[in-house]
Amino acid sequence: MPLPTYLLHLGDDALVLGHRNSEWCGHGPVLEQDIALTNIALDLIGQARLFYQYAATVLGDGVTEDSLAYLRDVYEYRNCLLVEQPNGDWAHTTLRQFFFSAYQYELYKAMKTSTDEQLSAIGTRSLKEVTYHLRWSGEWVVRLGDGTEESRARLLKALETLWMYTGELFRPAPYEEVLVEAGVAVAVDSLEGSWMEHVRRVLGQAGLTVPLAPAFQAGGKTGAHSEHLGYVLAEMQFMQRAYPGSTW
Amino acid sequence: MPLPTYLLHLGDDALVLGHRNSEWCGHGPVLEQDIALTNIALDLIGQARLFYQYAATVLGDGVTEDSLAYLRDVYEYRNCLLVEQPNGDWAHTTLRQFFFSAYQYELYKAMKTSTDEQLSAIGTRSLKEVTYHLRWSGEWVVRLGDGTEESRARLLKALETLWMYTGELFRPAPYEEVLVEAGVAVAVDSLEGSWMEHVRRVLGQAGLTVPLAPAFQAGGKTGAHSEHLGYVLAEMQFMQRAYPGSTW
Amino acid sequence: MEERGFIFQDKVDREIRIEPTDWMPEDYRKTLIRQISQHAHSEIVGMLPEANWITRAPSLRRKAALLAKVQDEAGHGLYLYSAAETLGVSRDELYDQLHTGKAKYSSIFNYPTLTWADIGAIGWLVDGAAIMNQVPLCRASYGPYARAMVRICKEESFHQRQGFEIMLTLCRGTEAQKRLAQDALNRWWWPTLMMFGPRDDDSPHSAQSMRWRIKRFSNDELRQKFVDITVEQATYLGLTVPDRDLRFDTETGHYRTGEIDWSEFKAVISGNGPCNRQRLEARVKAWEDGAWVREAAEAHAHKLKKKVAIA
Amino acid sequence: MEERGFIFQDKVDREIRIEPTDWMPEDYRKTLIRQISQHAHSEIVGMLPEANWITRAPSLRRKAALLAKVQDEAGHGLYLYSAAETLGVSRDELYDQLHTGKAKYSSIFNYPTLTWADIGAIGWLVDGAAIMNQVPLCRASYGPYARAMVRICKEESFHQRQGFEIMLTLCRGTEAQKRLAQDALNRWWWPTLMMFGPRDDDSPHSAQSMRWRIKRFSNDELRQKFVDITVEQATYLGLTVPDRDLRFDTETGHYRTGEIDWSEFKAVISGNGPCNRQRLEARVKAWEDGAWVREAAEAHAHKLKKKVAIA
Repeated sequence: MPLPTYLLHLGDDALVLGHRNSEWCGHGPVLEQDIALTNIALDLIGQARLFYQYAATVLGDGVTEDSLAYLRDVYEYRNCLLVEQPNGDWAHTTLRQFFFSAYQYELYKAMKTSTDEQLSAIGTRSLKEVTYHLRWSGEWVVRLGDGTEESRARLLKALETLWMYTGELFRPAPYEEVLVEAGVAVAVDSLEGSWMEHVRRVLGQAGLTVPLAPAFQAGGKTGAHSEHLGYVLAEMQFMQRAYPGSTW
Repeated sequence: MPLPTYLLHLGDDALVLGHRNSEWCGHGPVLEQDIALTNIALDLIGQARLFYQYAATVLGDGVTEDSLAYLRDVYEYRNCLLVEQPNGDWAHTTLRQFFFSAYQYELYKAMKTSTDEQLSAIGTRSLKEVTYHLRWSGEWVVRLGDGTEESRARLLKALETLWMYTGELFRPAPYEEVLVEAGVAVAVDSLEGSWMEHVRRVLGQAGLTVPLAPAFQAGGKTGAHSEHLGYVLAEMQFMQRAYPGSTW
Repeated sequence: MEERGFIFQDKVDREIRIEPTDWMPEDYRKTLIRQISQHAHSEIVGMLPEANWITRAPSLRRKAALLAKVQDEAGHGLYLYSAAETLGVSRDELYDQLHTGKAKYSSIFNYPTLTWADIGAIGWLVDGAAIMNQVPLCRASYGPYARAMVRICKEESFHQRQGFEIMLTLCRGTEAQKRLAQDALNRWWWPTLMMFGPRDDDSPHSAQSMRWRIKRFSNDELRQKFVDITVEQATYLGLTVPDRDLRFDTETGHYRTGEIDWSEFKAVISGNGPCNRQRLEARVKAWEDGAWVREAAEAHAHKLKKKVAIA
Repeated sequence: MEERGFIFQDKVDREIRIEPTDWMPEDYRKTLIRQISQHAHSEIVGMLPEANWITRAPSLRRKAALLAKVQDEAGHGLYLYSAAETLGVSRDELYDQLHTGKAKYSSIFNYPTLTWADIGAIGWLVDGAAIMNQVPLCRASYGPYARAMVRICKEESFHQRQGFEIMLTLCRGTEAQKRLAQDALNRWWWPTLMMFGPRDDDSPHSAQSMRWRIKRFSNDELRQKFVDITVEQATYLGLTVPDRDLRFDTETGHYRTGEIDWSEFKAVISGNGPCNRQRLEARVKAWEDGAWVREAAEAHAHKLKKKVAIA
């Protein structure tokens, strides 16, 4: 069933990045930024819930947002590899957020015109949040690129590490291709141009250029993840796995 | 039931330290030492299995070594706090091993004379392994204390961090006290003198002195753990929790 | 006492707020800085035990609520640091006092969160005790402090209800969930009672703070109030308060608890609690790891300013 | 060819072992160093994907077996580095080549282990393929290499049986376990076939290595042998080999596979596999983090020696 799989893909992307960001909570470099990143984590988890709730109604049969989040193993997760990468330092975290928010910005803008009303509504609602995420993370990219020698070196390292994961964002998975024809899913390959333009502009302001290296990593969207996701899930799912069938 | 609880305590100590040591596997500073520490991890996990298997026969009712290891939550674990502390650097890991092996050495020596034949047999068998662990870890303590300025500083930091967890080793829990009277359990308070003598000698060879600070941390033996153990269990128990009732 | 001293105390007595530009006694200022900054530090350090369960919250709804709660605490920290700053001390100075161990924070946060039920217990008990302590501070004589407390108390009571609801859900749940709830109460009960501070006959600073209206009830009064409410809530939940000597005194209409283990209180206060070292290290690490980020932000802001000046 | 060259080749042809002190052609030495060190590095890097599941092994018995297995691989690394050292290269030089990316290791270890079934699949498929490659090396012309391979092959075939048994347990288990097993086969099948190297018509070094008896079968021969055995094992397990073109050729008695995606092979070899960066970083980090440990050990040994000399 392509629709629920697509919804899981969208929800998993948001949940896993929300999880990664939430790992910073209480450990940020500045109190105000701790709050800002927690806010983004909250928005992303909120978006994940919308997609899971929708998927649950489609799937029926007692499926809930929580059974979807907590009772699937790693090979059943459909998030892209970018969002599951470890946080690294502040440069890694903000650059990852920038790459992903720039993608989500285009995604949700296009989703607003989906023939699926619920997706269209989620797109409209989430676009507002993502507009803020994109501004916030873009500002950090510029700040770190333009700041000190150290911050620039760290940002460069983050760029070198993360760039290879950006290509997957624009490679449609089979379940997307089917739904694109039906006007339901966003054709992610059509977003790459605007994304690249935005990225080029912000990296430019940060004094960096878009890497020439191929952005070749892929697989997460069809369940072939990096080794990091398993640890994320072991931690995230512990309670639901250890106390099955409970109400929380 | 004091006997199974005591057996769980002994097994949990060995399993959790074995787990911590196994985290080093593939990441050691020298290939030969990677192998040596993996060996110690293997021995400890082997000891844990002996205690759990014995506990399983006492408890009956379908309990197995694996249900004991994988299906208890953090407040049901009875290991001391020392063994669940994070690995830190090589100085932390080897000093923690030294403190614990020096304790296990005395423990198993005394256990050989337990009126419980199975405990006596486990004590005899495990003492040989621990004799090697104690020598290996003691040699590392001396090597790091006597080595370079950096290694000495790191060892001192480890000593300052870990010392406070050593007192718990010698505080009997209620389930131990009952069994000591019956001649089954080892009276751990009676081991402290020999332990301290050994520790003083080796720290002396390393050019360090026994700290004056109180070794006040306690609670693990009665289920009040540090925040670290929950993460250990979430990771360790994932498969058994996610795929309940399976044969592996 | 000189005249401005009389005027100051007269204002305090008539419940007129003291504002940053008003004259105030040096000791009043110092006491306030100490109290407000301790409170601010408590909010920041207090994020850690709860943040420990964000990634493991048992449902998405609870996860979002917990994230929002910890975020609120960061916000409380901000309000309070700002209030302290109006007294002429910078946030960096206050951080420095925290990181070097000179400043204290509530010792309750030196206890670990072991299970999800601890998140319920913290909301129910710790936030409950905090509210007891804090509601009177909404009328504190120092304006910025009192106003910060009004906002904080509103959010805290929301957190407290949320915590109680987590406990209620556990207690209405499976046997295993009830065990988690009881285990959490067992571990948090006594440390929470200690949150109200030493017994009145062992609490030297109180009289002056009462005169300055930055304290309005004694430690024992507040503790008693907390016990009276909380014991009944525990009964409602079906949990057993871990105190064999606990009994209802029909004469006074109050619950009498057994003796608090003050040696534990002193040990934790003086650095030997279960997590003192861990908490401080976490804060120091966040601060030190963030140094290059703050420097970069400053350098960038400086460059921007120069560009604007040139243009 | 000069005389000692003839003598050398004659020995090789007569299956007499070449030993470290014997004369040997410089190219033979270089080829051996490259081949043995690549193999040693593969053992060491190969520890990482499997070590990734030690802390999550689903039973204590499996956990102990996996720990022992990864430890064996470290041991294989040691044998092989020692064999390489007899050719006049130090372990530190070889490490340096690995850490700087100059030396290669088997590209199979650039794939991630996602589930427990991958541990079974690695044992069954990867160790199975390794044995196909390695058994002939037990008769390699260079003595120390051949002797190391004898020990290694014995342990590898134990590992291979263990891996197959993990798969068998999964396939005889629940539906969810079977799904794990099939998913693992889907991901590991093609990369394992690539372990035998390029097709014969695209494998330039082979002829010389055959003449030197450090290679005895062509890549395609070994690959075919592996496919023939493994397809039948997959059938026994009840798993489907992820190759729609796979068919049994009744004329030749061999299984014919579909076309291998050599572009993936080249990408992984040249650094763009799923885990190349991660694997190398893990090794470099272990080495760099261990620098102070090795220095301390050396300093202590040096002091001890001085003490002994004085006494």
